[in-house]
Amino acid sequence: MAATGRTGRPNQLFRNLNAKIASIPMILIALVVFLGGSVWTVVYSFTNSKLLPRLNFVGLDQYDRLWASARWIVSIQNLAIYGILSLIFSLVIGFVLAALMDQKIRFENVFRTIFLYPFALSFIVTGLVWQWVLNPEFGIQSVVRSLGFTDFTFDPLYNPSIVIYGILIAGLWQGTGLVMCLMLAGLRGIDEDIWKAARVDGIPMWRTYLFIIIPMMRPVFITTLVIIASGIVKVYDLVVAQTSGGPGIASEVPAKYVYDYMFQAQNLGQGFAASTMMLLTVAIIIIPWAYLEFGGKKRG
Amino acid sequence: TDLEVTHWWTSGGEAAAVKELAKAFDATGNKWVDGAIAGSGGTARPIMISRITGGDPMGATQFNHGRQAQELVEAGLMRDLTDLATKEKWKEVIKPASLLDSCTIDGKIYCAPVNIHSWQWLWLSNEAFKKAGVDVPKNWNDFVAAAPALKKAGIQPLALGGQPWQASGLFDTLALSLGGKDLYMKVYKDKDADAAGGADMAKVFKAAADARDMAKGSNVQDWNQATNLVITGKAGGQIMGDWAQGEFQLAGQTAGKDYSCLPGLGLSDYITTGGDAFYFPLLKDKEKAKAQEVLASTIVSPKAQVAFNLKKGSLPIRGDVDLASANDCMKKGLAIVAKGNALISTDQLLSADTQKQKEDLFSQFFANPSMTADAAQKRFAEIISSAD
Amino acid sequence: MNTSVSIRDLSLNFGAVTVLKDLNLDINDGEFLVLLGSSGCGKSTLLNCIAGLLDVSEGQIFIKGRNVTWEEPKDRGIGMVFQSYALYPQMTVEKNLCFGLEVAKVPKADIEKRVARAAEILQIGPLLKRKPAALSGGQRQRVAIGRALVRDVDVFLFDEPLSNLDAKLRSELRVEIKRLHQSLKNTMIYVTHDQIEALTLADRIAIMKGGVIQQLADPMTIYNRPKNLFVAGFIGSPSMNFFRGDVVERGGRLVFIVGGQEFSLDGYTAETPLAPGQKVVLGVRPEHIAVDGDIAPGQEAHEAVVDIEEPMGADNLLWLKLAGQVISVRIAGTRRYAPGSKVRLAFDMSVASLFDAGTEERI
Amino acid sequence: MNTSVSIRDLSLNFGAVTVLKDLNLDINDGEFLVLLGSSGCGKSTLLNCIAGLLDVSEGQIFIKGRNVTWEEPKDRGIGMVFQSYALYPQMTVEKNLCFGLEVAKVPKADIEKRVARAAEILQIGPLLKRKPAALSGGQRQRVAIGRALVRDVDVFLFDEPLSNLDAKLRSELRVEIKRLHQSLKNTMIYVTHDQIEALTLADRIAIMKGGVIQQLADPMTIYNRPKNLFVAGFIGSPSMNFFRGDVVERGGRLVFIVGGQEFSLDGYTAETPLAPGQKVVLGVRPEHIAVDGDIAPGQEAHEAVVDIEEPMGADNLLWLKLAGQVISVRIAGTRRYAPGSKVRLAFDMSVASLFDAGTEERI
Amino acid sequence: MADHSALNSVAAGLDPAKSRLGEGPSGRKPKPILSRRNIILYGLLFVAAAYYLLPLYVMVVTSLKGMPEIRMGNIFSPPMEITFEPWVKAWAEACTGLNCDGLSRGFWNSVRILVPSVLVSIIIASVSGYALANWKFKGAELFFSILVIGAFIPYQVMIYPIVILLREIGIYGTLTGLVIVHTIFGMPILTLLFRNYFASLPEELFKAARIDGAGFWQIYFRIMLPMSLPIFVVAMILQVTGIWNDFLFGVVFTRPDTYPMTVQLNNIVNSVQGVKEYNVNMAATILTGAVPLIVYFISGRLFVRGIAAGAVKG
Ligand SMILES: Nc1ncnc2c1ncn2[C@@H]1O[C@H](COP(=O)(O)OP(=O)(O)OP(=O)(O)O)[C@@H](O)[C@H]1O
Ligand SMILES: Nc1ncnc2c1ncn2[C@@H]1O[C@H](COP(=O)(O)OP(=O)(O)OP(=O)(O)O)[C@@H](O)[C@H]1O
Ligand SMILES: [Mg+2]
Ligand SMILES: [Mg+2]
Repeated sequence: MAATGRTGRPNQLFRNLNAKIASIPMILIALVVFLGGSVWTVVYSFTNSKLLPRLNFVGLDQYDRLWASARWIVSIQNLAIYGILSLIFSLVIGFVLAALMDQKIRFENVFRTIFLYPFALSFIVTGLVWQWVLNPEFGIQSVVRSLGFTDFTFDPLYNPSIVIYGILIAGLWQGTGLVMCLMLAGLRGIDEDIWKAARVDGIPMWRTYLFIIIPMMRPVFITTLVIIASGIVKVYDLVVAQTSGGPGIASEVPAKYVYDYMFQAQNLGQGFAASTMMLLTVAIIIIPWAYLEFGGKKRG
Repeated sequence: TDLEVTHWWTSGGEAAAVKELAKAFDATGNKWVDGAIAGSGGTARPIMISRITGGDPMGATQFNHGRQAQELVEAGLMRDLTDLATKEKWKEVIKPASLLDSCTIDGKIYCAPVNIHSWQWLWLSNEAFKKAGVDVPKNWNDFVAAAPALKKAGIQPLALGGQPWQASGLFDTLALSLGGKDLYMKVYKDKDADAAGGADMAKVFKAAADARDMAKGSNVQDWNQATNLVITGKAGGQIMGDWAQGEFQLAGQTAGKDYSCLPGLGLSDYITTGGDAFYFPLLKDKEKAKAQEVLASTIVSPKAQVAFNLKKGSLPIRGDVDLASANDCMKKGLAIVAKGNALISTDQLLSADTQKQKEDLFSQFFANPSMTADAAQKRFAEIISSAD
Repeated sequence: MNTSVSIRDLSLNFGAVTVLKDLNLDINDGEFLVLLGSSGCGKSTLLNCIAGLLDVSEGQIFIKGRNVTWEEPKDRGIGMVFQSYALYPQMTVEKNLCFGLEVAKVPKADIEKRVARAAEILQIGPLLKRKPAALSGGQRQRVAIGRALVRDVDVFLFDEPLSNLDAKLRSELRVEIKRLHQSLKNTMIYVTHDQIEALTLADRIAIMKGGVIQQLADPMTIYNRPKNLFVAGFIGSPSMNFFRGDVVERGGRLVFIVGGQEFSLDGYTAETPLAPGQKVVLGVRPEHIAVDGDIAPGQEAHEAVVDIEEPMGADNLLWLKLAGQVISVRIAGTRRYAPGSKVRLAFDMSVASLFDAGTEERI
Repeated sequence: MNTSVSIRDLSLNFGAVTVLKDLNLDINDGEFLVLLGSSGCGKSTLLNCIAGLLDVSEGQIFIKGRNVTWEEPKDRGIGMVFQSYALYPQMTVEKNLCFGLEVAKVPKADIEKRVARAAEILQIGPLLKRKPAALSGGQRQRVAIGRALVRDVDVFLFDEPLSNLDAKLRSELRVEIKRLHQSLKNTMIYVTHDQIEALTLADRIAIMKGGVIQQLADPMTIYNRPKNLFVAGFIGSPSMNFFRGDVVERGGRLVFIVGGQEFSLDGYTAETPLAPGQKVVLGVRPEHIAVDGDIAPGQEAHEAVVDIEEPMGADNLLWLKLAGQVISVRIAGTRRYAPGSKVRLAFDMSVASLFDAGTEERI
Repeated sequence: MADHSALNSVAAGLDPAKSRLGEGPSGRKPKPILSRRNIILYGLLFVAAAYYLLPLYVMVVTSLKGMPEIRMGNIFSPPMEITFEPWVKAWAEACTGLNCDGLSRGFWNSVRILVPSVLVSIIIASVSGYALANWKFKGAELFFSILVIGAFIPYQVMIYPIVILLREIGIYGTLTGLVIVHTIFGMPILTLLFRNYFASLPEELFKAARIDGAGFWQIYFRIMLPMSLPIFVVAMILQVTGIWNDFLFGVVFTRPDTYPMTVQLNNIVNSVQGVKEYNVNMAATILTGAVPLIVYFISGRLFVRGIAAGAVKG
């Protein structure tokens, strides 16, 4: 056979050159901003940088101080409470709403819009509105009291021991619509034959949801979990708008700690140490997931 | 030339005062581009700093006196005003001298002070006490004693906003007014942890715990909302800096008649003098640089000083201006300053980092009745021992 | 024989669309009835009505003589097997089989017995601990059948159970289902659009089109004596060859003329009398056309040209040009013809079909 | 004859998995080659390598003598038709046909001419202005073929083009593709797992398993003389009947013994000499077993019991119990047997296959 | 049941010749509108809807009241006297410092920020997603994984490095800089969406186009884009709401004359002059939320569809 044409394997770098060129922004963002930025942050967390970053290493001092700080501990606890409850309630409420919506109801569009519209509003707006609704002098408490229940007390934003639940109420209000949407999409993706099979088997509806449908929606739950979780870690605006971390430090969260110490206390090193702790937590949760999702199984 | 000026003066009295500065500056043929950022210095400062370090500096910016801008200066990002200051003899006119000292780094002057603020004031609503049927207190102790009567009358004894710096400021005020000058200097200037944990300080903490009880139930966030409670007679009093004056004034109230003010909480003859100053980032644009100089000189000028400080309720930075139109309260303050009883404020003595930790501590302390004075004092001593 | 399932005047509309119309059907006890029709003709809809998964718009459904029109699926004594298997993916095979029984609070021992029996019948014993994802398509379908089996139902409903399987598995499972029916003797209603399945499995086939049953009869009748043109064309692969032509009298005998060629109708037994001049369609299946050597002596023969041939191993399919159209003829796989070669062929009129060109009904 | 496509030592790995291994294949100019194999054996992968849609791991590909191993798909002179049609849904049929030509900047007039020709060949003229969504499956596939046609390529690649169609359409389009090949005389490489398609369309069939070609030969050879047990079992529906037994000498002649029954091997022409004591597998196709009346006088016959029968219209498939196993036998559709009845049967050894039980290669 | 069958037999009696109907129920199973199932179902839905609507109601009602009425108490009671004063004030008169032009200025700034940011971020993310889904190359998944993990990094952590980065490039404080920042933080989730969506399109379509000779960009523009409306709608909605609602970047990366609406909102709400003007705050809040809300109301249906296509098929 006459060997005309190219014989050798061409340089791999130049195959699909266009694709690689088009991916440059993504690669730059991933490497320079996300990876570079994170590494930069971690490195500077070992320094005593104040207002401006300085490479003056002090070992683990910033971390020692961080973990000795009552506010950081409270922040972590709050994040844990808020995170766990927010996950549970978002998933439960989102799923229940989606299940209700999936019953071939009338006015589905109207209900869906109602559940989803808060998602269009920023946390700042959400925080302001709920601050208003939960205000004991004007809001729910005063209304209920004016109805004659004078002992009624509902002032989550002014009670340090339950303030985080006040924030949770607002957070759920804002976010469950999206969860419902995701769940609904997942429900609609389930083979209708499964429902029929369950009906023929005489399995009641709630059991079908619980034992058959929910396990089948695992991928949707995972996607949703990731989306909610990424929001939880970042929760900041909501707290700032609703309580500014108060009363006292009762509703502080890690992201706010980072921001306050970096900029208000002008102690970058401390802020970076706190960010590094957050990064570490996120990494511990996310990397195994990302590995399973994107690295482990090869797509066709 | 347009010059963008950033600051966080957005309450009623503050905005009115800023307007005077702007007017004065505009009169020089330049234009004041207002860059107000609402939500107190805590919100505004990060933005200002980001912009300066990010290479997009404004023409001038407000900072508190003291150490907030120190690193920016050290990094060579700020403009040196020494020439102007020498020309206009700032060293001589600006009183007390500590104000200019905190603008001075390595012998160079980097900021133009605008006003003097003192924290140690107790503002009282005359109407509230009338309603409660007690005399208007003459000092903090009277006030504490009157609290039950106020409560009975359905009046909040002490108004305190939720912002952390208010709690922290209240405590510092108690420390100076109840603990005295020496204790104040030992703790805040010398960072003496033993003093901070000592018996004298314990008394202050005890008083803070009382204040906490009196403040319970004031569900407001901003300082001026708290002031408003006093203005409207819903609260008996508020410990707040002299800037609260501006709010009373704006509400059309008269000192002595509608409200009373007690510098040093009526117990002590010392106040601290902190305040605001304008810093001028280094700009490339020659025109703007010139305008910066004009602004600096405008700020320090007697006319602007009078106009501004009357509106703001703070004291002017120069001793050579005539404040005939000042009201009772301001005059009390001026008298103390004139006596030389002005101390350096905590803003200048402590780093922002320490201040922040203090704020965290006291906002927690004031919001959380279950935190004992002892525990708070222990933590306070820790903060002071590691302060810089 | 008793009727097991009885459908009376059944109609079903989706909004304005009528999918089933005045449908009547009686299925005998133990019968294997196949619903056959092209996609969208309403087979699944009918099955779902019987199962109670769809509410009927009009009419009644009786199972074992009981009016079940408004009853819940689980109370109807039916089991159903779906094309997509519809196994519960996160449960083991065993759990899939038990789940319905557990919910119905059948005693444990009883459940075990039934599962064991089903596992034995379907030979899925070794798979019981696996999850559906770890099963092949055929195994999954067997489990799906098992799920119906354990419920001890009177009537089995199959909705294209084998469509998702490849040809080999399909023919294997077909045999198994047939065997299952022979041993269980349950009533089975089986939807498919695969005619091989229909022909091999059915006791009777109901051919549907547009929500109406076209013909209901046993496979051989359907195959050999289709009631109308639709049924004739639908059944058989390759399709029956159709010739549109006229009946003409030639010397006292009736012949069929198309494209100038004449075919004697002597062997044909008409159900309604034929008249000369009638426009008709003649249908002859590919295997009912004899070629060259197969032609019996004396049989009327015509000449045709080979267009293409399709060898299929056992058989060889010839596409011939005759009377201006292409027809298919099935011959043994060993006999080969080159395209363009000439062949002689003869129709076996005794098994041919004649339809009225207008009404398309069998004559 | 010239080779049109030539594959040399081709290997392809996905990560650690080797999908194709040292594959060699020469396809002649104008040949219709079918790649046949079960799911996942690497057929599509091979086709994608030829098309340039996958980078090979090792080896070379030549088309028309040119090494195209690293060329872009568009430069290889190939056209490809996919199982899912892969029509651009937002473009009209016409636009679908033109797209490749427009991209290649072919002059407008030329494009029109070529589209018109393709439309004529494939009879899709009236559909040109429609969008794919408005077409039936068969029409879509025709358009997909047209898209390859307009590009005037040397080699057509088909990846299971008919799998998504129903049985009827499938057989129609099969004939059309055959006709297309006869008129265009292009090289065509056709992937399928439907053996009927393979047998009817191919000039040669390559049977693949696990990325290796098992046998490459013309359909009749593959059908009648399968090279190994896999090919034998893979081709033919229902499958060839296999008997695992021994070769034994009886009176100087070799016979095959299974389950106590003896079958004379006289008629079998072995490729390698048979030896007594050898363990072998005997394979006989269902249509090579004569039943009752079909048995030639004097032919060796055995008795069997009918298990079930599957009437399929033209044929009737009998499942019989013989020598302890169930075998299938194909008889004419008109002959029926009740389950349980006894039949006599005889194997046609001249077309049977014998495999070594160990190597599974043909003997 | 009994009376139904009675009814049916009457109905059957009308046409005895045709009907073969037997005893018992016939025809459509009656479904009372007030069945227990419906009561529970709609009951739950209405309760949930009330929870979601309550804040909106409070916002609207409050924004239409005068301050005296608000001080009197009940936030839920409808306004006795409707006034649009707060709206006018919020839009055009509210003060921050010396600037008393309310939200109006911020609105146009927001638009100026929004349009390029949405366009650029969607373009870059969709091309990246397309490259990831269809033109796999070595390392692509690694970069993508980093990107996705990046979605979890609190913004605060990244602000400082980005300030430095933009300063080094010299675009800090410009619109370009802000657009880049929005693009960066929109990347992870958008790329994920686009990648999943493009991966869910039949791969054969892409192969067919390659055989037809179309290159990277031709396939993107002529084949993929026209098929991707739903996912573009989702991306558009997410970005419009995200960018419009952004506060942190708006405040850090702009200057006062280009402050977006959220920053103005924050300024207005936090510039308490005397008493908190809740009605103005609420009007400002509604005005600020209006743009994303309108986008949702208009394209919500496509949003759900796109979510199904892009997010759930992970
Ligand atoms: N829920 C529904 N709403 C509206 N029309 C429907 C619905 N379900 C089915 N149809 C219509 O009813 C007709 C019959 O559908 P059915 O599923 O019974 O067909 P089928 O014979 O089972 O077809 P296939 O062989 O494809 O399964 C179709 O035309 C279909 O479009
Ligand atoms: N992108 C991929 N990554 C990893 N493995 C793959 C990939 N594509 C295909 N495979 C594997 O390669 C093998 C061959 O796949 P291929 O698609 O060629 O099979 P096929 O013969 O075409 O099957 P089918 O008849 O189902 O189309 C399969 O085992 C498959 O799992
Ligand atoms: Mg169906
Ligand atoms: Mg394939």
